[in-house]
Amino acid sequence: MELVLSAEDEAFRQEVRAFIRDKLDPETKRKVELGYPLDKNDYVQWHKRMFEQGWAAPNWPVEYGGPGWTPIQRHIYDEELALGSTPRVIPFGVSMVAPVIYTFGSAEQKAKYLPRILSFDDWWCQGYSEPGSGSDLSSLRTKAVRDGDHYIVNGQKTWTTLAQYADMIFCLVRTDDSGKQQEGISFLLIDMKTPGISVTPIETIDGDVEINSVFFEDVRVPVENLVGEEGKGWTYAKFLLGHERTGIAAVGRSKRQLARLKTIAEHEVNGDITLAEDTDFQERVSQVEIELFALEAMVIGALEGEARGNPPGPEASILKIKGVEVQQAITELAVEAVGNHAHAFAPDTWDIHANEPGIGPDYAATAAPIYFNWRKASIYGGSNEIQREIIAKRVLGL
Amino acid sequence: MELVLSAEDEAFRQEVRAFIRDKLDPETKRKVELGYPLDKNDYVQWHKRMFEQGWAAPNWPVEYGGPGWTPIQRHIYDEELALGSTPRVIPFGVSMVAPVIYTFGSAEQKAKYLPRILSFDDWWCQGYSEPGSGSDLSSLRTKAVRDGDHYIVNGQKTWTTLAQYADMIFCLVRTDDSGKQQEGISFLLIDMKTPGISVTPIETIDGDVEINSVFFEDVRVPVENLVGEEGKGWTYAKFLLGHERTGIAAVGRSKRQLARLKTIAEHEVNGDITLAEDTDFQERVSQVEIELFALEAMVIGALEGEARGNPPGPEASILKIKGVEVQQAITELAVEAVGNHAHAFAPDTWDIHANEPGIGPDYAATAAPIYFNWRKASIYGGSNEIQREIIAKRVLGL
Amino acid sequence: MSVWLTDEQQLIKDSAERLVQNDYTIEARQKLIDSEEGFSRENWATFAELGWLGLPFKEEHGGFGGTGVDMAVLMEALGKGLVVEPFASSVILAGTALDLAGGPLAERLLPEMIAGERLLAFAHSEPKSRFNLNDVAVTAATDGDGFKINGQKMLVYHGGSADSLIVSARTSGAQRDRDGITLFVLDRAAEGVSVRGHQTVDGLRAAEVTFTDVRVGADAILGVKDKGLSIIEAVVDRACVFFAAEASGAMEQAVALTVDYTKERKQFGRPLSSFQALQHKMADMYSAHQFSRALTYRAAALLDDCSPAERAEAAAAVKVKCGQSAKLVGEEAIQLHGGMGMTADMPIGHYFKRLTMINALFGNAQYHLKRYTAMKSE
Amino acid sequence: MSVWLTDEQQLIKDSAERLVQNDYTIEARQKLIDSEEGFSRENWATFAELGWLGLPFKEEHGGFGGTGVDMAVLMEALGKGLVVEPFASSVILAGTALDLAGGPLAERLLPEMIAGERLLAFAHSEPKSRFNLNDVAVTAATDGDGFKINGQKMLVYHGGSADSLIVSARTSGAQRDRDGITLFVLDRAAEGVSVRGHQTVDGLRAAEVTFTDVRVGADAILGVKDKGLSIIEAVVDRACVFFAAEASGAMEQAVALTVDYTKERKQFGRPLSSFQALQHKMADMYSAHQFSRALTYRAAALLDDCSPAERAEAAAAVKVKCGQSAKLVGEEAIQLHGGMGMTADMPIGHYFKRLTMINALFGNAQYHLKRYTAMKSE
Repeated sequence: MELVLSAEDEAFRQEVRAFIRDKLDPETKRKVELGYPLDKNDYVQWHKRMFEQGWAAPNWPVEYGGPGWTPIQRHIYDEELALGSTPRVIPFGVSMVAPVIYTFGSAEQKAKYLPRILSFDDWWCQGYSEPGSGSDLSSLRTKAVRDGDHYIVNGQKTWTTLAQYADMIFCLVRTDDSGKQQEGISFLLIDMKTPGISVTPIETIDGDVEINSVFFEDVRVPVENLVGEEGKGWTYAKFLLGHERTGIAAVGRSKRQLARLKTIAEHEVNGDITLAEDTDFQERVSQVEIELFALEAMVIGALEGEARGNPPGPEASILKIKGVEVQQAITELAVEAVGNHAHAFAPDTWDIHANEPGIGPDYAATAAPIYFNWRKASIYGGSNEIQREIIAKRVLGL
Repeated sequence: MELVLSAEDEAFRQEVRAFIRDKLDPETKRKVELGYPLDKNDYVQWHKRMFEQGWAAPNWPVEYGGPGWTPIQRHIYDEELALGSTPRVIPFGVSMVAPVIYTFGSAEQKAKYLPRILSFDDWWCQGYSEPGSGSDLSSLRTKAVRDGDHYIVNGQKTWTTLAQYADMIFCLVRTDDSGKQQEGISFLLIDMKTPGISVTPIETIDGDVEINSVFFEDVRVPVENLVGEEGKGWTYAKFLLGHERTGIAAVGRSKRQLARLKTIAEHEVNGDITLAEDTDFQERVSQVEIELFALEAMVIGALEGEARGNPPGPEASILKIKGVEVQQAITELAVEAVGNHAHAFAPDTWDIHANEPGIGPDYAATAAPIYFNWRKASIYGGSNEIQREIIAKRVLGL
Repeated sequence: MSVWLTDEQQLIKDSAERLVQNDYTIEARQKLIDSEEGFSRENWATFAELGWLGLPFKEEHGGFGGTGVDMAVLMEALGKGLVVEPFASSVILAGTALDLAGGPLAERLLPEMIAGERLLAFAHSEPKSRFNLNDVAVTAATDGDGFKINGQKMLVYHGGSADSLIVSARTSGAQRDRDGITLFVLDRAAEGVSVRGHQTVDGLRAAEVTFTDVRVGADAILGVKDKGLSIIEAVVDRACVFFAAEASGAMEQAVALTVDYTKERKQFGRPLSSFQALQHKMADMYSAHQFSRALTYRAAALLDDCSPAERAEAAAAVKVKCGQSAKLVGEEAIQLHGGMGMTADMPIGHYFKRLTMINALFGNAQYHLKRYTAMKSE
Repeated sequence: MSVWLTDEQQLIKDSAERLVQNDYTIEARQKLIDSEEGFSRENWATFAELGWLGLPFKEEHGGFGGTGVDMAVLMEALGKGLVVEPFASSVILAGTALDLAGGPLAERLLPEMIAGERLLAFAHSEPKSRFNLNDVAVTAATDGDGFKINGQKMLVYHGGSADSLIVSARTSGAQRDRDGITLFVLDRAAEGVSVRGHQTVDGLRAAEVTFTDVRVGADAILGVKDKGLSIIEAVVDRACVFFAAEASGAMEQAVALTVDYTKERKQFGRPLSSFQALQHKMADMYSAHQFSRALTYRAAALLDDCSPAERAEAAAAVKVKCGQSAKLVGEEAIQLHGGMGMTADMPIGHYFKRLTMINALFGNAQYHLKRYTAMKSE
C-alpha cells in the first residue's frame, strides 16, 4: 500500500536517495543498521554533509537557510533519511531552539546562533526536565536571579540527552516565584562552557549513558541570552511543543525498523522454516505494518492540511501515541524474532571494530537493549497519558 | 489442566451429574444449549426439582434448609449445573434476599419468606437500580414515607430482571433525605401484587425484553416488611454485594460455553478444513481457555480460603472483571465462529417448537444477540470501572 | 486532520449529512426497520434524484464516474445515520458487478437502477462458503442453449425486495476452484427462485435464496463464462473499503454520542466525563476512529488505479484496521453509556450493532490479518 | 487470595524472603553482577545450608523430596529479590536432569551440588535450535568405547562457573529427530571444551560453549542413549513453571514498587497515585499478577503426579499467562515510574528486564499459545 507521489515528488525522493548514497559514511551507516552506539563524530560529520548540501534545516524559513520545501517534500526527506540508515538528526538545535530563536529571538541572537546551528558548529541540548518535574513541566525550580547584566542560575536539569557533547543548552528557568506556576518562567540560552556547569551521566536500564543531569551552580548568564521577554518562557516552550508535530510519528524510522525486522525474520530459523515463513509471527508483523500505513496516511493528511494553511492542532497528539506504539511494537517483535539470542549482553562487542566477535548474530546484539531503551518513547515529549489528556480536554472537550 | 479432586468430591460430582441427567427436562436442556429464550415454567420447574432434592440453597446455613456442603462442593454443584445446561438459578431470592433475611430479618420474616424462597413458590426480583443512579447506587431517590403502620412508596426502579414473573421485590428505598447519601436508605420487601405497582418492559439491544422498569405510585407497604433497622439499608446492600463473591466468576457457565464454541467450530467449514482445525481461530480459543483455568485456580483458592475462615475481601473484584472478560470473549468468538450466519435475526424461530426452521444452523441463531446482550455483564453488579476502583482504593490503598 | 475534500466531495458530504440529520433519527429508522420492506422507497427515490445511485459507475453505464474517495465520502455520511436503504446491495455490490463486467446486461440494467427504478441484489455467499469467495457450490449445469441453476445462497442483502439478482454459480470445476465460476443475472420472480427474507441483527434485510432447476439462457451470463471470480473479488474488495467508510461515519457518531452522554450523565455528584479513566477511554476511541478513517480514505484513493493485488492488499488492511477500531469504539461506547447503552431506545446500541456486523462482514479483522499476511508472503 | 501454604512452605517462604530483604538491595545485587563470577559464593553456601539446593530432589539422590508447590514457593521468594545465584542452572535445569535420569552420575554429583560443592550447568540450546527442544545439531559420534563431541551450545546459564555440564548431543538420527538425543555429563575443564562467558541483559551470567573433539566414555551418558529428549522436555516444562513462580515474585514486587512510587511522586500538585487513569492501570497490574500466580501454583501442584502430556499442557498454559502478565506488569511499571523508571539506579527497571526475559526464555507467550493449541488439537 505504497503512497502515490507526483512525478516531481518522486524525482525529489530519488535526489535525496542519491545524496545519502553518495555522502553517508559506510561505517556510520553500518552502525545505524546494527543498532550500535554512534560516537560524536558520526553525528557531526553527517550533519555537516547535510549542511553542505543546503539541506540541514528543512523546517526553517528560506530567509534563515531553509530549502523552501513543501510539507510533503519534508516528509519524503525525513523518510529517506530514516530509510537510508543515517544518524538521527539531533533535534535540539535545528528543530527545537532554532524556531524559538527565529520567531522570538533578537536580531543579535538570530545572527549569532542560527548560522552555527545550521552548520552544526554548535551542538545544542535541552534543559527542560528537572528531578521532580516530569510531566508537570511547569513546576520547574531552576532559578535565574538578575544581577546587573547577568542572570545567576542555580538548579538542576535532568534527562538531558547527549549533554556530554553539547556546546550550548537552552533552558527553562524560573525568574519569578510569585505568580502562577506557568508564569515567571523564562527561556535562556547558556554556553555549556560557563563556569559552574557540570554534567553527570545517568545510566539507563539498557546500559546506555546517553542522558545526563546538568547542574548549575552560580552560573552567570549574560542578559542578552534571554530569549524574548522575561516571564514568557512558558509561551515559547508551548510554541515549541506545537512545532513539527508530524515528525514525532517517526514514520520513516519505523519503516526502516520494520524492514530490518523482516530481514531478521529471514535469517532466524524455526525448525524447518524461517521465521519469515511463520504465519503466526508474520501476522504480528502485518498488524504493525497496517498500523504504520494508517499512521502514514494520517501524517500525510496532516501535511496536506499544513500546506493548505491548516496545521494540525491538539489532535496531533494521536500521532505521538500511535507513532510510539508502532515503534515499541517493532522493538518488541525484534526481541521475539531473535529468540534465545536476545539474552546476551556484551556491549564491548557493539562496535564494528571490536576485538571480539559478538555473542550470537550481529543483528541480535542490541535487540533487547533497544526494546528496553524505547520504553522511554511513551514517557518523554509528553507521556502517552499526557497526550490522552490533551485529546480528552482540548479535542473532545471533556 | 483439570482440577484434582478428592475421591469424596469426585463422588459428589457424579451424584450431581446423575441428578441433572435424571431430572432436567430434555426440552429445557435443549433450549439452554441453543441459547433460546426460556419461559417461566422452565425456570420454576427446575428450581422445584432442586428443592425436592434438598439442593435449592447451597449457600444457606443448614438450619434454614442448606445442604451443609463445603465451599468446594458448592463450586462443583454450580459447575455441574452450568455444564449440564440447566436453566440459570434465578439469584434474587435464594442468593440475594435470603442471606439478608436470615442475617438481618425478623423471626417472622424468616418464617414467612425463607421456605417460599427455598421451594420457589415466590419468584423474587431486585429493586436496586434507578434511572439516574447506575454505578452510583446510593444516589437512589425512590421514597418510602412512614404513614402509621405502612410505608408509602413512590418512585421508579429500573434494570429489574424478569420483574414480569416476580411475586416479590426487595427494594432499597430512601426513608430519610437529611444526612449523607448512604444514610437514610432502608431495605423493604414488597409484594408485587400491591396496588400502585406497574411493570414496563425495556427492550435491550439484542431484541430481548428481560429487563423492566418498575413504577411505584403510592404503594402501601406494611412496616413489618422493613428488614432490620430503618436507615441501615445500605449496610445490608453492601453485605449482599460481599456475599458469594466467587459465584460471579461463572466458571462453570464459561466452561459450557467454551465447550459449545468448540462444537460450533467442528461444524463450521472453512475451505478444506473445519474451524476446529484452523490454528488461528483455535489460538484465540486457547487464550480464553487459559484465562479460564487461571480464573478457576483463583476461585478454588478463594473457596479454600473461605473453608479456612478467610473469605475473600475486596480483592475478589478481580474475579468479577476476569469472569466477565472470559464470558464476553467467548460470546465474541461465537460470533466469529458462525461466520456469515451471525447476521440473520429471526427471533420467531428461536423456539424448539417453532413453525418455521431457523435461518442457518441452529447453533448460530443467537450468537450475535448473545454477544450484544452480554455486554451488560461488564456494566451490572458493579461495572468493570467500579471494580477497578475497589482494587485501587481498597486493595492497593491508592 | 487526515482527509481533505474537493468542493464536489464536500457537496456530496453536506447533502448526505443533511438527509441523515433530517430523516434518520433512531425512531424514524426503527419505523423503517419495522415496515414491510425494511426501508423507505421514498428515500430511495431521493437517493436517485441526488445522483447517488450512479455515483461510482462509468458514464457509458449511465453513471457519474465518481472516484473511490467520492464513494467513501458518501458512505461515511450514510454511516452517520445508519441508513437502511439498499444502497450497498444495489450500488456497491450488484451495481459494481454489472459495471465491471459491462456488456448488454449492464447497459440495460444499470441505468434503471441508477434512476431508482430497479433494485438489485448480489447473491454470492453460501451456507458453507464462509468467506472464501471461490467456494461456490451452487451449480449452473448446461441445459440445451442455456443453464439450469440449483443450490442455495445466503445473506443476500435486500434479496426480498430486489427486482434482479446477480448470482454466482459453478459452470465448471470443483467447489473451490478459482476457475469455473460464472455470474448470472436472474429475475427474482423467475420460476424456481425461492426467496426467504429476514431481518438482520443490525437492522437490515437479507434473504436466503434457493434455486431449484432455474432455467436461464446464455444471455443471462454477466461477463465471461467461468471467469466470474475476478469480478466477485473486485466487488468485495471495493465493498470492504466502502463499508469501512460507512463504519467511519458510524464510529464518528458513536464517539460523539458517548462524549455527549458522559457530559450529561452525573454519577457520584460529577459528570461521567470528568472521570479520567473514562476520558482516556474516549481519547482511545477517538484515535481508533481517526486512524481507521485515514487508512480507509487512503485505500479509497488507491481503488481508482491499482492492480488487483494492490487492491486486495489495501482492502485487507482496511478490514483489519476498521474491524479492530469498530470493535473498540462500539464496545467502549456501550460500556461508557452503562445500563442505558443496553437499551434499544438509545441510539448508541444501534451504532454498536452495525459496527459489529461491518467487522464480521466478509470476514473479521483476524480473518483479513491472516489474508493480508498470506498475500504479503506470496 | 488464591494460594494457601502448609507450615513447611510458609517456613521456606519466610526464610527466603528474609534473605532477599536483607541481602538483596539493588545496590548489593549490582555489586554481585559486576563481580568476577556475577554472583556470591557466600550466598550459595547459605542456600546449601538452608537446604534449598536439595529441595526438589529424591531422597535417594540426597534431596528432600519437596513438592512442586514447595519449589514454586522458594522461586517466588527468590524472584522478589531478583536473585542472581546459579539456582536455576544448578538445581532447576541441570539438577533436575540428573534427578530424573538417575543412575551413578546422579548419585555422585547431586549430593555434591546439594552440599554447595559443585556447580552444574545445562547445555542444551543451540544457535539455530530456537525453542525446538528436539533440534540438536551438536554431535556425539561413536569413538571406540566412547564418543567424540563436536558443536556449539549457547545460553548455558552460569556455564562459566559450572564444574560440570549436562550436554545434549545427537548420537543418531537427523537434526530434528525426537530419537537419537543423548545427555552427557562433562567436566567443564575437559579438553576441547571452550567456554565463553557473558552477561545477560537481566543481570545473569551465561556462556557460549564450544566442543571440539571432546572425548568421553560411555559412562558419561546420563540416562539412556538416544532417549534424552523425554528428560530434556521434563526439565524444561518444570523450569517453565518455576520461572513463572520467580516471575510471580518479581511481579509482586514490581506492583508494590509502582504503588509506592506513585504515592510519593507528586505531579500537578497531587500524588500520581491520585490519578484515576493510573489507578486503573495499577489495578490491572495487580490482577495480571494474581491470575498468573494462581495458574502457576495450580500447575506446580500438578507437577508431582501427571502424565508428560498434562505436564506439557500445563507448562505451556503457564508460559502464556505468565508471559503476558509479565509484559503488562513490567511495561506499565516503567511507564508509571516515568523517566525515573528508565534509570538504572531505580530498582524497577531491573524487575522489568527480568520479567521481559522470563517471558522470552524457552519461547514467549505467543510461542506457547501456539504450542498449547497444537497439543490440544492432537
